[in-house]
Amino acid sequence: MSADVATPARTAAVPLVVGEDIVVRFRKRTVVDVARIEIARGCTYGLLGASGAGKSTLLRALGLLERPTSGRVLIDGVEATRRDLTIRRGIAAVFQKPYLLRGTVADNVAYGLRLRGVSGTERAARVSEALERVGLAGWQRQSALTLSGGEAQRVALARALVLKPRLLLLDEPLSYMDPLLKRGLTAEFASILASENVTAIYVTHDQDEAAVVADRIGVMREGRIVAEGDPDEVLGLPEDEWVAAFVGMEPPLRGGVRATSDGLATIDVTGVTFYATTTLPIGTGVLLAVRPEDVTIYEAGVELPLGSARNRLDAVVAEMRPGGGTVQVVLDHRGTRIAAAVSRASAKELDLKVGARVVAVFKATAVRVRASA
Amino acid sequence: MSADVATPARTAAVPLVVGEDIVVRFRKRTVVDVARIEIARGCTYGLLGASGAGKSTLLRALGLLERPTSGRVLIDGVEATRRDLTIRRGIAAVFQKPYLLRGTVADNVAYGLRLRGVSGTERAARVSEALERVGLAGWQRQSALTLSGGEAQRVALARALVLKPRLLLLDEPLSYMDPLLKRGLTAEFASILASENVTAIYVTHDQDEAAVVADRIGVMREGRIVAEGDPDEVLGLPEDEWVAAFVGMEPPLRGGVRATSDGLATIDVTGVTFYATTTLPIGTGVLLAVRPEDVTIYEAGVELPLGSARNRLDAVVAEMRPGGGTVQVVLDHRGTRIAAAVSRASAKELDLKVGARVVAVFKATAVRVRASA
Amino acid sequence: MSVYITAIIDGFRLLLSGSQDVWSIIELSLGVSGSAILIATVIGVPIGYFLGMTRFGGRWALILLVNTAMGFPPVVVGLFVFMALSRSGPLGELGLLFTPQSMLIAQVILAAPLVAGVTTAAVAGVPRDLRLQLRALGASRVQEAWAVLKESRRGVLAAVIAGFGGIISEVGAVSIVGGNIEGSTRVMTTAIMFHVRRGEFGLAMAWAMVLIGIALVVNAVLTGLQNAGVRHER
Amino acid sequence: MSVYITAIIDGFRLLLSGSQDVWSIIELSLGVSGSAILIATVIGVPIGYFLGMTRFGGRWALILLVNTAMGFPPVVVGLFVFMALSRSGPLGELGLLFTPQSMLIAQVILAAPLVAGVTTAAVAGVPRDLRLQLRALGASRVQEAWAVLKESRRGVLAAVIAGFGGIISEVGAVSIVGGNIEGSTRVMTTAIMFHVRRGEFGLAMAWAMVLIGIALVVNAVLTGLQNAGVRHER
Repeated sequence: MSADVATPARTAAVPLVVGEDIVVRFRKRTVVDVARIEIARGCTYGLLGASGAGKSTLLRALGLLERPTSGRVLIDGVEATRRDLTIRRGIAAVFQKPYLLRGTVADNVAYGLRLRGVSGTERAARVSEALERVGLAGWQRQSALTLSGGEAQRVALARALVLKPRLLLLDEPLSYMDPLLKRGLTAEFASILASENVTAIYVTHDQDEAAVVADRIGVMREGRIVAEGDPDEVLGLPEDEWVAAFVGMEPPLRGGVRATSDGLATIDVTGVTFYATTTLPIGTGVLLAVRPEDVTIYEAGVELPLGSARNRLDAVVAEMRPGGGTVQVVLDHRGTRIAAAVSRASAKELDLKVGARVVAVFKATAVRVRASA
Repeated sequence: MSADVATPARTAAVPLVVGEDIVVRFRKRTVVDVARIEIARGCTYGLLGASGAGKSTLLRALGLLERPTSGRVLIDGVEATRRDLTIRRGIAAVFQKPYLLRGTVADNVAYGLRLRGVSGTERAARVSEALERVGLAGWQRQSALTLSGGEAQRVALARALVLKPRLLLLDEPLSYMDPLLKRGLTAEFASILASENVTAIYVTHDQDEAAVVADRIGVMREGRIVAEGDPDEVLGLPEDEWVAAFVGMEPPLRGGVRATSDGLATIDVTGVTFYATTTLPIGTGVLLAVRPEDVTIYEAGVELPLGSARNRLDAVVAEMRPGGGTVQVVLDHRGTRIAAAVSRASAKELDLKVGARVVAVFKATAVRVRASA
Repeated sequence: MSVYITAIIDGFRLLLSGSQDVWSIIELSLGVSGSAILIATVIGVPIGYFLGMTRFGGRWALILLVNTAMGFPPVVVGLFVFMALSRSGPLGELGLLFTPQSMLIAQVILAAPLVAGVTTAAVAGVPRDLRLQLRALGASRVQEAWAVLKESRRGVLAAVIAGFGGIISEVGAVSIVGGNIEGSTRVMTTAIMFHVRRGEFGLAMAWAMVLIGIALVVNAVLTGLQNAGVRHER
Repeated sequence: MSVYITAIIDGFRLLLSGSQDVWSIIELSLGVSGSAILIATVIGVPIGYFLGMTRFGGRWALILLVNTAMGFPPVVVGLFVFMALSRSGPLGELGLLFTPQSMLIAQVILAAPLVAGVTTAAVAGVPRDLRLQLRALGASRVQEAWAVLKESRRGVLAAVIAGFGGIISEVGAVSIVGGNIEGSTRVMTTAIMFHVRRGEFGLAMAWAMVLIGIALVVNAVLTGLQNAGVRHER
């Protein structure tokens, strides 16, 4: 997402942050147990998981805010702890609550600079620049305690950005916001993070937020990272059944590549044929999945429109899970299950109900495929 | 949603709850100012709005938990206040936090029955029945303090349902839950509310939750109800611009019915033609909107598939708002704007970006139309 | 340090000897302060509950009054009670001055505001949403009040125990109104003052050890009550 | 009620007459207790900060010790200080018994644990997340400590003020170690006891009014500190 200005060599060399064998215990309970985690330079790493999964605890360990029970954190390849003030001063954070201090907006944004002994004139210039970046240009003299929640969180972001941190920690920075505000701020934060070219760890329990913000996603469950990869991979083809449920999908299907031609593969899943765009060779065992948003449903027996949608599957509606604007329809074809997201209007028009016979249609490009282990 | 067993006459006669001129002020600030609100028997009324909109305050006033600064609440057509214990005992509530008391699950569920002096044997029978209904059959002797968040909130629901309330108040009962748990419990709560045939007021800031649970939705903003109606109406064709943004849509378009035939109307919107299924007569001024989920995007100039999608609109991508699995694409056709929800895979394949020329396709049945005032 | 060791040994010896004098003074102390805290509880808890739970016009004035009474110097309370009970005072005819009853009165006046004040805070600390939940389950006003009081019982208990610890250790008021008369109004604190002045450290130490014991128990109970904080989250 | 009215009028007359006797006793009270609370603050705040902020093995034992010291009956503190300063005591050679210095020592011992204990609570009450936020903005340990202390300044101030109100009203310890010697160690509380006993209500009332005034100010300041609670939400 962000264009890294570092040379490829340096980028390839060492990730900015590496956590090794990070274990955190509270009162004998293991809260975090992660063998290895790497945060690449210029990348926003999304730590996704339910509350209590250990996301924030891992974040605090990686950000040198709290010492883990055991394990080590390498910043730039060098082991670092809470005591290394110089290294720590390259790290800044935004938490759930903005925790603004009494005083003006400028006082708050300048706080970290003052801790570092930055001179008054430089402070003023950098504060003004940071406020501009978060869309609060000219707000310097406003009292911090009169701000709305969204404004306060922007000030908190400015307070972190003004330090030009090498690593930015974001711990559910938007979870207290209303949906409307949150939607706007998520996009805004994502664009700021991308343009700042900062390395960031972004903790959230909201997969939509993670999808928008992160370049890479790690899913945590009970202290462990149970899935990791590109957002498309993790959210589009989760291997783990629990992760699949967490991101709102059916578990992935297992099959084998039967034929290939021109990048289009024919994949056999227990007798059912799927078409997918992949260069995996014939005979490869694969996992595959289709995002519900990519599946369209038609009445059984209807004359299907022409088009590039290669996959057509006769199926029976096994389950209907109403969501907001869409209904998640689980389809079953002799035991092979995929889900489709159907708008409420379509569901009504098609008179969808459990047991109804339908045709599911989706493109070959929508089928995500990965060689199985 | 719920099948009302009352005779139509009684149902039509008086709504179960009526609030008239409800005003609530805290320290001179007007928190609620609602001229009239009616909750029909057997219906789940969803109060939707941002935090601080006054939803919970209105709920507490209608539920006789707190006296409004002015205005009256009629239950069954009779004015009632906090002092009318008999009427109040026909009302039960579930709040954000379960607030379970020390003791077993059974102690907690039985609490309201004990307050009413219900005998021990009847208590036990009703507690067991209520626990079964919330999926916790046999959990009676478990300590209430050892439950998980989801279990505790089910107990709180059982504690309310066991009282067989005429009116059930639900104040963001799922807002502390994780997305995964929340998705499951929303559907569960909706089906329990529907099968219980209870009248309910359900406060939430989450439109998806409201869409799943409610038979009728009122949107609150700054103490006022700014939109009210069926979920399809409110979430599918919001008149108010703010409400439209709140439910994630573009503002509705204004047009006029130019021709009709067989229930299919041709509607003119500043020179652009829309096809919609409506029986409104020729000449009617209308508001119309299309849910983003119902709009499909194709490359400009591509041969379009056959099908029932009547509406085809050449447009330019004006804005892209990445969401979780989908991207919200705002399309512009000479100033007429509609939004489309496109899956991330499609957006990538179509190489969508601001300024790209595309064709938007949607069915006549997906166009929601209402006569404008 | 030998002065301390000698005194402590003497003190233990006196306590263990079962000397009538030493134990009758302890008995009187416990009796007067125990009765006083009971009466103060009966007076203070309802007042505190009322102040903590209800909203009315003069509420803040009343809370200020209770707080002021809590902060009143005990010698001043002693002075006022003494004046009331003195021959020329409004209650002089009762002839209570220099009797255990006069000490009881002074201690009730000292402890009741404390009990009321802490009860107010404890009751006001019960989350509003919990009260709403009780109300929404059909609790009548009396049932709601009872449940709130049950929820805040730790705070109330803490107030009662702290109050007891305070008045049994107090010396200004009881010595003024009691007069430290041997065999009648000499309690542990006044006895300590009396014997220290005469250099009888063993006797003073005997009562000091009992007082320290009471202070330790009070402190332990208060710490326990704080740590086992009420959980409303579930 | 006439006994009160007469005493109050007499008290006012004495205070306003500028009688050297009355005001010198008030001066001594304020001087001793003021110095004592200053010293207690210097001792107590760092201890309290240390106990509230850091986590180490014996921490709970130390907190228990401070709490126990807070709950110590003043007469017992008076007894211990008296024994230390008495001719046969370890510090007897200093000849401090029955001097203002002896009262100062007793009051420091009474107030320091209170200041330390309340500071501990105040410092521990600063939200952990706020400390994390300070740390995450690059605060060094010293900068973090300073910011935490600034955030909890209300609690610390409350401890200091409450401590002052407590020791200036206290009579047991000062009368034991000071001895209530006119012109030397007679403070307001011991003077009240002395004059009440002799039926000189006007004199007693003069100091009582000053003490009440101090109690009112202390109470008002404490209430003010509580109501203007720190807001961390934003």
